Amino acid sequence: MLLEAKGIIKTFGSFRAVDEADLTLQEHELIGLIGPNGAGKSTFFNCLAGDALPDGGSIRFRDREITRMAPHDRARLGLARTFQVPIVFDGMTVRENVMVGAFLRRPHRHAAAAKADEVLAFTGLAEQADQPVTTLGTPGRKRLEIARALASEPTVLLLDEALAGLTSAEVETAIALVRRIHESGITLIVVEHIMEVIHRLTQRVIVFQQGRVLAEGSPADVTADPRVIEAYLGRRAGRHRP
Amino acid sequence: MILLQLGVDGLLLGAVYALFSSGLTLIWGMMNVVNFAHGDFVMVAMYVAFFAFTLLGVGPIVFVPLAAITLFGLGVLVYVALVRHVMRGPMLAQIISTFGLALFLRYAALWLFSANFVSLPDTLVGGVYDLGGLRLSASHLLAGATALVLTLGMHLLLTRTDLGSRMLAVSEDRTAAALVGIRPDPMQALAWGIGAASTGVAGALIALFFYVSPEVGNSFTLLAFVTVCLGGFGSVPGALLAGLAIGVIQSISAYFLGPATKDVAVYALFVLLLWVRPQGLLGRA
Amino acid sequence: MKNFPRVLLIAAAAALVAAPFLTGNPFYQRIAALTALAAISASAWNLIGGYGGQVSFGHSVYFGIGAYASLLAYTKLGVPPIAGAPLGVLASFALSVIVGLPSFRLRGHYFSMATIAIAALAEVLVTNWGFAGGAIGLMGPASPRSLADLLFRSALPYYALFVAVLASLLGFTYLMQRGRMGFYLRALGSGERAAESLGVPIRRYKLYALLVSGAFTSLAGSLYAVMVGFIDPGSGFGILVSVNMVVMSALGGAGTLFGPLVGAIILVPLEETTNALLGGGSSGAAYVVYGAIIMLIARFSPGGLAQWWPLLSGKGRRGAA
Amino acid sequence: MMAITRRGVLAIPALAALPAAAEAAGTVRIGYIEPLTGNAAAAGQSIKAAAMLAVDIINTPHPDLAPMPLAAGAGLTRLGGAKVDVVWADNQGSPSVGQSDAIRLITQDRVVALCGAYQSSVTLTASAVAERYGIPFLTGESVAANLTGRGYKWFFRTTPFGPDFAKLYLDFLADVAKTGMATGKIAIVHENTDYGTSVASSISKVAASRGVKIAQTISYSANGTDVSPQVLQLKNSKPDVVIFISYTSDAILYMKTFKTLGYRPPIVIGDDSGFSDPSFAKSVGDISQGALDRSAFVAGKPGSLPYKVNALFKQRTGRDLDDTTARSMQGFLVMCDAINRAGSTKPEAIRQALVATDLKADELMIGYKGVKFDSHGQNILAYSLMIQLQGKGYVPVWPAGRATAKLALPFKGWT
Repeated sequence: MLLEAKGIIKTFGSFRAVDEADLTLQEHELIGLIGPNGAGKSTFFNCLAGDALPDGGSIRFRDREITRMAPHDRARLGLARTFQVPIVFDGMTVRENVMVGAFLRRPHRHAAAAKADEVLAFTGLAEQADQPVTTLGTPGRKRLEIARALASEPTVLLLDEALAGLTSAEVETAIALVRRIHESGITLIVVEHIMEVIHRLTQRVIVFQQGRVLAEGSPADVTADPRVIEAYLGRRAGRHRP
Repeated sequence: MILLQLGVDGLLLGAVYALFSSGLTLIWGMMNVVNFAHGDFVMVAMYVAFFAFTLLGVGPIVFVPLAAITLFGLGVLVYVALVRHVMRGPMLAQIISTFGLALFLRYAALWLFSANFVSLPDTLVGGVYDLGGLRLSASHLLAGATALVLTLGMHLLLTRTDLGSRMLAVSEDRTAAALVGIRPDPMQALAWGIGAASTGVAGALIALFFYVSPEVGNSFTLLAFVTVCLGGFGSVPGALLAGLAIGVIQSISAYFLGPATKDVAVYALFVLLLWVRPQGLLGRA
Repeated sequence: MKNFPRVLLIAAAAALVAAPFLTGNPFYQRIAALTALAAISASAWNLIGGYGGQVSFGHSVYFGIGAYASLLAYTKLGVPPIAGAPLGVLASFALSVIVGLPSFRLRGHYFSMATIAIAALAEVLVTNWGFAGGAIGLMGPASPRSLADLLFRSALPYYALFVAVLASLLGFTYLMQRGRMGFYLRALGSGERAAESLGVPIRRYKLYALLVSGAFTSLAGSLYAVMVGFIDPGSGFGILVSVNMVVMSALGGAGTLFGPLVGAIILVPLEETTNALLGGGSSGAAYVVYGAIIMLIARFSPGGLAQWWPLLSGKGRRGAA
Repeated sequence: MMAITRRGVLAIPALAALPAAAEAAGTVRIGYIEPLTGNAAAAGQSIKAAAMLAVDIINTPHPDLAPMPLAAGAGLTRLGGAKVDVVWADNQGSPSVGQSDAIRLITQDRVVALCGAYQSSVTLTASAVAERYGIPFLTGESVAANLTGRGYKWFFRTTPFGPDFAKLYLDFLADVAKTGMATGKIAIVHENTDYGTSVASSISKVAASRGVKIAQTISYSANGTDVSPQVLQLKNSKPDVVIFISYTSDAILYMKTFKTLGYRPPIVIGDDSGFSDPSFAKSVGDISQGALDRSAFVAGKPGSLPYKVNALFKQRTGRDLDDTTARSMQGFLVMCDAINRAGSTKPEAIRQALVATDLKADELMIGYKGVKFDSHGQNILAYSLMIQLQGKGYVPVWPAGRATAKLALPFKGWT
């Protein structure tokens, strides 16, 4: 078992955003986390990454208790993430952004720069390496976040809606990139709400609804599950009614 | 008797703190920007009152609204010309922009009006009421009452009116508000205008019993920070309660522990509060 | 030929450093010394305020600590004022840990507000602290007892001393900027959450930066007290002391190697000469101009002059590898 | 920086030629350092106006001011009628800027002597520069006790300072006590910067040496927003005498709060500064009737020297001379007189002339008993009198010999 979360609870005031959710992740898996907006998947994701501290439950990573560990310590252990809205370091070039990630395991400047160039080539950003990061558009920024996370040489990579807001052509390249990352031996958790992407990408899917795990299984099984259909369609239908 | 007098003095003083802090907390709550020039806005309003009286010979009935209008204009101008452009910029630019404004206003006033202390004649609103030994000055009472009315009015504006809910919508999510047809820029300019206008009212009323000088805003800026922090950033009723509390704390500690300790007490309280509860004492997490 | 501008720059810099020795005019020599001194504190501020993005308006506290340390050492222990400088540096370390560390929880505006309040608090406390001369302040030696008192009629010895300190600070900054610490500081300055997710221990790096920044600011305070021979709460802890550091850094370019130095080279002589030329016909005009400069920078060029002249950042060639 | 440096290089030959040129033109340059900007700018500007008047008095004939040295003739008579020229420097209230000013005035403008610098802290650092360069420095206005007693050779002070004021107040109160009024319980209320702190401690020291106990000392910050707790403290302890050492803003605030809280101490003494500021009488004069103040300057009777000088000042500025301005102006006049007596612009000659100064009361535009320096450079004949706010302005009320109005006690405040 690489990563295991048990009975995670996170409340905001009287509202339980995550209500006793569980997750297990094996080495070399690529799993999806889906659910309608407000289902608690992002909050759950933040609990895994360390940006939010759960009010109950426990998280173990590579046989270590990390429930209350700071994000930077999780990163050192090999848990990297990206953000739904990319946070790039203004005032730095693309390469320098990636070097920040690379410095985690390579304290020396030249080694970090070499690692950054390697990752930039891998993610297809080599041409923009010397540009100020402010020149990148949204797809570029999302890609840069992935590159930065990869430069920290993680075991597990958590992608938060890395494909949201992209055109269909951009989605294709992004899917290809995620696949290549997986093939290079990195375990991935992908949060998405586009069912189709999850379908094509993942081996296993966990469906969230109202802070709980509603269903779990292969993409085909899950999409056939009537409860999942209701959760998605029912909500969508409800939204159209005034 | 002394305690009662101290308490009442503290409350009246605190009402004044609340009065000039409510504008700051409004601007803050609306757009998460601190106006480091806040005390200097108060100073500008005080000069408006002073010159309206000395040059035009008008009393508070005229110069209080006049100060409000002037400061409304100043607030909108500052938003349109400065804050709008730096709001989404680097943090350094956001912070130093209003700080630069503070220096600019303060020393421009020094340049134009000289460092001389001036004050409105004591007789303008000069009565003193004696309630069985408890003495209250009319000008303080006027400022205190206005503080109550103004904070209540601002609170109602934000919570009970359409305009208020539009402003709040912009503050919560600019893009979403724009999607439902609220143009964010005019709303935020309006928030600056209203915040500054209430500061204008405060300044003009304070001028009734306080001296006016270019450096006078300095003490107000820090006090407004403390008040806003204690009351919860962005909360108008919170600012009122906090202002009253600080007034009483200052008044009583100055009497029993000596005047030097009163600033120490308030600043130290502020720093500790920030450390322990950065969202403010009455603010939500 | 590619290196031509660089060679030119180095030559110009050397000329600049040497110029005060050549003029023979005591007033210009003093301006040079004051410029170097201002550049030390602005460059020190730049470590945490520029690179680290933590906009402190409370660095006057460090400056005051250094200045008081040297004159307290003189008045209480009878040693030359400069001997108090190490004590000031030690005190600055303590301050960074005790006051700085808890303040690092605060972000953006909140941090700046806390620093303003801390500086105001320090000023009030020192004003009421009889041991340190209270509001009256402390005096240095009236006339030199030995060379160690560092009392000179000419400003040149001070200038040389200040330039040496400045050079070591800029040397440190240069190395830091190229290495992991520089990257981490710039990263946490522009996106704390992202930096943290990449394994940057935020509070620890902020503390590192503050320790160095505070120590050098304290040293600048000590040097000031040695040269001026007097300190009082206003000139040690006053808000304008901090303002000068912020303005110079922001003008030249916060978070760049030479930005604060360039800011100091522009502003100090400007202020001194306008003061000399106008002889005070300009009530407060200097700070009106300061305020306007700050607003213009914030509005049009948040990167300061360095935004227009990348060489200032000290990187020379583009790219980092 | 480059441009300035280049200018500096070019400036050397020009500067070297300067003193000769200056003497040829027949002018003597004196540096004057004052706070022309910043918090104390009002005082600095007023001093500047007075000093410019003094320059006019010296440089052009004023026979009607006859007993005053240098008034009757034109220029410095012993220097071949050379004109006096003042080079102004703004200290911005900062000790460091004051130091820069002194260096610039001495090395750049080649002044032969320095005057100033209002704030005691600035006078301290600026005079240290003068000492290092061997240029005479005279302050007519800074009163901190630590200025004299540094063992300086080149520093002189014409104004009375802390201990003098303390003696004045205690002598005055002892005199009042003879009329049967209680004066035993004294409270000192002082602002907490160098001015308030040093004067308060002088009063306490002198009082202790005479066996008078100070019942209460309240120290406060002048930029505070509210003084009613302090007034309540006073109201509660009921002192016979309250001595204020305050700046303008806080003095105004105290008087307003007295009225609000209905408190009238029997005797109110303000130590110059805030109480002497023209804006004090203008804004709270009508609620501070009977407040006492010290002053070395009183315009006095028509025809007297102070009266005439005051008239000239009023003609120029529309204001009466206040105490601080007059003291500074007198200091400057003493310096000019010494340069004239020296008959030379050599620093050492001027210093010796200063040491030998012996001016009589009738040669002064101010109420000192004369000007004569002790070994520390302090004027031992400096003197002040007590004045009282009666009606629109202050009138001298003590000592009897110099009073023009009757002392009216207790403090009336408002009606």
